[in-house]
Amino acid sequence: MTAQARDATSLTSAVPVMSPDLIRQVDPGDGVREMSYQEAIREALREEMIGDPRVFLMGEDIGKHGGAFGVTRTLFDQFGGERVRNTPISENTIVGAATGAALVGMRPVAEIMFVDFSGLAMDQIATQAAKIRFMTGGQCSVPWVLRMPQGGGAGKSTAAQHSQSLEVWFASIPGLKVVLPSTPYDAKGLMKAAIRDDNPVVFLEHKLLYAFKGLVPDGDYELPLSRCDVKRVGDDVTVVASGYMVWHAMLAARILEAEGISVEVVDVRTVSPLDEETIGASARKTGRVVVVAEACRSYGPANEWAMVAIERAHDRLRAPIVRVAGRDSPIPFANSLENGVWPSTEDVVAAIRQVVGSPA
Amino acid sequence: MTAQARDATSLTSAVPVMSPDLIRQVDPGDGVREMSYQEAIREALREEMIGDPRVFLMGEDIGKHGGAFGVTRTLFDQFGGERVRNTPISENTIVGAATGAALVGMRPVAEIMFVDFSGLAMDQIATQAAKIRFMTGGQCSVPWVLRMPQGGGAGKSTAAQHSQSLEVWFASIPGLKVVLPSTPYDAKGLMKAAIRDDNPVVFLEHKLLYAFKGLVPDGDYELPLSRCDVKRVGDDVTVVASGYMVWHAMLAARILEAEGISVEVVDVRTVSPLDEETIGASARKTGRVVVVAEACRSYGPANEWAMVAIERAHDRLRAPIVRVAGRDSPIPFANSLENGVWPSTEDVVAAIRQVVGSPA
Amino acid sequence: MEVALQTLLEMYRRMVRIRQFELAATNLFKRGQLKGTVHTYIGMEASGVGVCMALRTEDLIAGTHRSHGHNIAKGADLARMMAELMGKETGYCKGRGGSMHIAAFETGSLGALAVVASGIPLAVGAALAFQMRREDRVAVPFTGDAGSNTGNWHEGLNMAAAWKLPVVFVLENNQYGVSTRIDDVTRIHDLSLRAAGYGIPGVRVDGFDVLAVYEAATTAVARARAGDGPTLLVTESYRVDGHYAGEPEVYRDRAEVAEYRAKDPIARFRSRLIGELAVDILALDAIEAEVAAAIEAALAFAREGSEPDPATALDYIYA
Amino acid sequence: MEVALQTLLEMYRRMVRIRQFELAATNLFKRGQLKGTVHTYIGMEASGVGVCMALRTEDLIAGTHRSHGHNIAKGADLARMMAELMGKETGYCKGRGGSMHIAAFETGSLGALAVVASGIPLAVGAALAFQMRREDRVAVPFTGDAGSNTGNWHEGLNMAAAWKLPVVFVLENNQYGVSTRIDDVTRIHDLSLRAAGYGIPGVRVDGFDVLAVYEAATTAVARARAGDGPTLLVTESYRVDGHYAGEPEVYRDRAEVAEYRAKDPIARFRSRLIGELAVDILALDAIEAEVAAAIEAALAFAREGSEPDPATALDYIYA
Ligand SMILES: Cc1ncc(C[n+]2csc(CCOP(=O)(O)OP(=O)(O)O)c2C)c(N)n1
Ligand SMILES: Cc1ncc(C[n+]2csc(CCOP(=O)(O)OP(=O)(O)O)c2C)c(N)n1
Ligand SMILES: [Mg+2]
Ligand SMILES: [Mg+2]
Repeated sequence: MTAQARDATSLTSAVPVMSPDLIRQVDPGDGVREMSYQEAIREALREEMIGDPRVFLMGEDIGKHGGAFGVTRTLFDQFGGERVRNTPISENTIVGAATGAALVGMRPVAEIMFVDFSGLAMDQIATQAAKIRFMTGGQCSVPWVLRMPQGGGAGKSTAAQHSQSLEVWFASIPGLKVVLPSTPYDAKGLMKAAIRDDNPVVFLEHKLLYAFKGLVPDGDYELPLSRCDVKRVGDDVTVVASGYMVWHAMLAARILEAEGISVEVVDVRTVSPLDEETIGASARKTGRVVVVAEACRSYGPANEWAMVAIERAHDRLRAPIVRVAGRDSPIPFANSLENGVWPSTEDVVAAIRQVVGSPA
Repeated sequence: MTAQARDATSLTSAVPVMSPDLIRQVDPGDGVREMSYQEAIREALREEMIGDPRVFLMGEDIGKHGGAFGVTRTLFDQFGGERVRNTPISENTIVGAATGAALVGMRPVAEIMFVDFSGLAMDQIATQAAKIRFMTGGQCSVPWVLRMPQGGGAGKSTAAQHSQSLEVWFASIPGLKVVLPSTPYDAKGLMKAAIRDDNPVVFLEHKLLYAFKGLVPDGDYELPLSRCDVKRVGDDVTVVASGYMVWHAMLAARILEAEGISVEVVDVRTVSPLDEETIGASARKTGRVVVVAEACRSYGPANEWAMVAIERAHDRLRAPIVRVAGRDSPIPFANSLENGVWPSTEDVVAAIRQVVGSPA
Repeated sequence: MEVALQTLLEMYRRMVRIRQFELAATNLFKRGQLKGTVHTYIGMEASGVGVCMALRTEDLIAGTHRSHGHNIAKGADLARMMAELMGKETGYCKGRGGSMHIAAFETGSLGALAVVASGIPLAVGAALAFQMRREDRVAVPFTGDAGSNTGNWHEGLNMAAAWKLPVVFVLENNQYGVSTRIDDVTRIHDLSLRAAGYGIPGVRVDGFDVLAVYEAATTAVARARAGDGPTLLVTESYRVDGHYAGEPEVYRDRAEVAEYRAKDPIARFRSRLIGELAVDILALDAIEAEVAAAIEAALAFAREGSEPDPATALDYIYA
Repeated sequence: MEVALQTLLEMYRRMVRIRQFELAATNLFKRGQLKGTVHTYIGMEASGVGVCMALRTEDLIAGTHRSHGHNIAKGADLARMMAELMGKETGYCKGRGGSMHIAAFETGSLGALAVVASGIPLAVGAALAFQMRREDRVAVPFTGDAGSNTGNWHEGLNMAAAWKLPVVFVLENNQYGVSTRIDDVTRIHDLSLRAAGYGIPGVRVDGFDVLAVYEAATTAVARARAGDGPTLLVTESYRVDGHYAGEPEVYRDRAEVAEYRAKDPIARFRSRLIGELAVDILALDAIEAEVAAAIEAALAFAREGSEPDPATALDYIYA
């Protein structure tokens, strides 16, 4: 099941009808506020900067301007230009300088404005930062976070060089941790963990999620890197997804609930190193697996989740695994083409129906 | 089945006992010579340069020096420094300049000295060259070839920044073609096709194969890009592999022949776009699949081959697919560690035994 | 420098075409009739037009995220440009590219790439092809001030200089990269000084003065054609609009913007044409009317076109 | 510049240590006792030693593929260096790195990275940390002539200059990048001219003269410590060995090599020490003997060590 296969005129992928109560991770109450994914990231940055003088931010236009998506807005006013540092347009050097600062004990949070520009920085990300600790026999470590917005959709028409999902570039390189949160709660807790982690953490933020709201506790909490999160418990089929795709999965699950299909949703919120155990356990329980990723289908990240399910649950699988993924295409500008490029909720619904063997 | 799982002290991966007659693609005779993989590439470059004035080579030290592996040796003497052009150390610009020249009608063959340095050039490879044709609605095309040696093994100890297998970075980007030949015959025919192709073709050459010999016809022949090649016909199990791993697969097949296990070997010599049909057909025929890649296991290229086998042959699969892949680690320098980092023939043998259900 | 009347009028025409196009695009964008993003060239018209008027059709430019102006300066058709902004099949890029990737190959383009400075290597490679084929052509990549801090920029200037390629590197210093003043991310104020590091001439001109730009570009282009290698040409101007249409501009004073808006290169050229060069005011008014009509026609053409058929989604990925 | 006798002798010692280490390594490599590859620093000792003697232990260097010399100049232990070259657990990098990634953090290293110029951003980042923490420390990345054509190099100099970071960029012009003469890939001959593009001082010194390098480095380091920002320091030398041990050198005349070999920075320094500076010849002979013994001890130590235990294969991938 691929994006190609479905009616490209469907508008579902362009209309995020997801509401925050699809995913409820904390109960409302004292010390819990509703905030957006973007606010949650900002809050994590702010709290970590207050708590640890080693933490600082660097990236293009993250100062007064607040970054291309406003994530760092207000931080410049609070912390000043030394700790919220506008850089020249020098992606490889932004990352490399973060590495250098990290090697001498700082905890930089660097930003590349769009993940699409990481092609300029892959050397410092994958060939230097990921490997220095290993190559030097553990003489050093590289505790940085690299924030990069990725993904597309909703008719935004940011076209081929501002819309990609590239987690497979990073996840295929040992030595990096790769995070892709799907909710405000996860974003805050994972950002805190990422900053405190002693490894280089690639922190991917989905652009369409920035405005999504959810409940987030005040103050300090950390979520473990390298664990998947079961966002919904179910019995009949496991959907493994990450980032924005988790919302398609949750919505699909709700839709199919009415038909009596019980869907478990495993959120790969830490893409790498992968928590194989949680995926394996869920696959063993349900015996049916759908994997969903926004990235292009061929050689995409969802393949890994499928392989893990096979390796850990093959004797329990009752149906072949089905993948849902982006079209193998550069991202087009025109809405008529953009609409079909990414998976939609219907794609996920159809894939689930396929594995449970019920007709559409 | 992963490299980790086996006895890391095994030396098989370091000892290429493969002999040319393991793969026989042409019969000896007039107009057929034995030559190395490296010579075959050079012959293709030479013939294409003779036949087409638009073809030229650019890269670091490819002139008199002949490149890091001697592939272009003698070409400088024959064609001069204008068409065999030493560049500054400027990887992104080497690729981008090749794109610019290609856009105005040349057919550049650019070289990056080791695929590990492609991290510096991913922007021009994946974000520019791969997408320009699409982004401009077909106003142009980018007929270049980008040669990059990759891979490691045989106790060469080139360590973490000169040994990687990175095909997944390229294969996950639509718009690129990705080739990884396993034999001299394939290398020559695929190089000719790559140069004549109107798309950007990433041509990966396995360093350990440069010295491997095989029979190659004189003069002109082209092999299709985007087809897998069935290197060995068999009935019981399909091994899908590419590059150096094809030799492990062939050797494994020969070893298991004695036990009456008939192995089909599908060589993914064009990694992308993937010839799903051949993989699917072989999987349907044998009902058992092992996928083998040298790259790191997690989020590695072999996953795609496995997914295609599932999508195209799930109703015929009689055993879960098993993957064999490199260890999730930067490449270590010391032989004692390097030995275990890549798959060996024994790993492939063990994986085949696993899928056919026979005890080791 | 003696410039023919016809050339002067054509310069004026192209500048006005850019201005009117950008105003129309901004207007559409603000009314929600354009998707994506719009980076206008308003206030910088003299730079692109001065450079492109010094070029022939067969010379090539490489664009950026801010290339409506470059394309129009090089002679692109307004209707197909506008259709592209609207994502129509009738646009230059058949709706696949949009504002940030708009490029008219028929009028001499190597593409418009939105990754800052990534067009530099393309121009270097095209120039290499020209040199190898002994063609009398020049390649001209545009970048901004901020773009000159990228690795691509350095590698490209070095390679072109080493090989004496026919390139004119146009660095449009509009003083900002998004919100960041060039002076905050580069220690030198005169960016043309960088040419010394490559052994090529560095020239700095008033980017509000189309004739000054034209003259400097003509010299640089002649040098390139003569086989003497590249030039770095810095045009000093200002970005009077936000980085993109609707950008909040929290990083600068309105007074600063107003000061530079007053330097309007079109108004300035117009008074010079009328005052110093004795051009008939009616001729200029006629140009403005003609352009206004062309914009109307472009809008109509663009609206009329349809978006690409989803059945063609896989076209143009491979050749 | 007045230099204390003790300092002079330490310079001499470090240069001899580098030379002897490289000769021993080459010898091992040619006899097949080393895996991987060996890029020697022979003939360039004055550059690394002149620079590192101007540094304190807490100042940091960033290395390259050719960093045996840089490490020894900064004070690294010969035995752990040699053990690393042999891939032993007792090596600085526990056998994981080998010759191209050898780095002794305890003596002030940021790592040795084999991708040309990739150490530049590391040094810039470390210097940024020093500046933010108001630490009196300097970061010194080494690169070659060819390395100065990379995008990293430009981005790093620009960023450090813009922020006035305490960095001394040492560009070791040994005239070749592998087989390629710098003059064939760069139009300027005096690479220090590039400093003008960043608004920082560019200094060019004889890289065969350890005292000249030391003096220039001392000035640059003082400038950095004073908060006045980076300097580009070009040391002019030559690579007398092949690019790596055993490299065929088809691209240059033996006569050219012989001419430069005659400039041997150690022999030159020795005669100057004896002639001009009245150093006792016996003191120098003693140093040589001491180093020879240290090399023997290093070889023994390295041979004695064992390769990493395969059971530890997954160590150090994550912290
Ligand atoms: C490599 C890269 N980094 C960041 C961006 C995001 N971005 C788009 S335009 C821009 C500023 C460019 O400034 P300048 O080069 O001066 O051109 P101007 O916009 O002023 O015309 C930035 C940072 C990008 N497109 N590419
Ligand atoms: C980015 C990159 N490109 C190519 C190489 C291969 N390579 C290793 S050393 C070298 C030449 C470096 O020359 P230079 O910077 O002058 O240093 P030198 O070897 O002369 O000390 C090259 C091309 C590399 N390691 N990294
Ligand atoms: Mg600007
Ligand atoms: Mg050199």
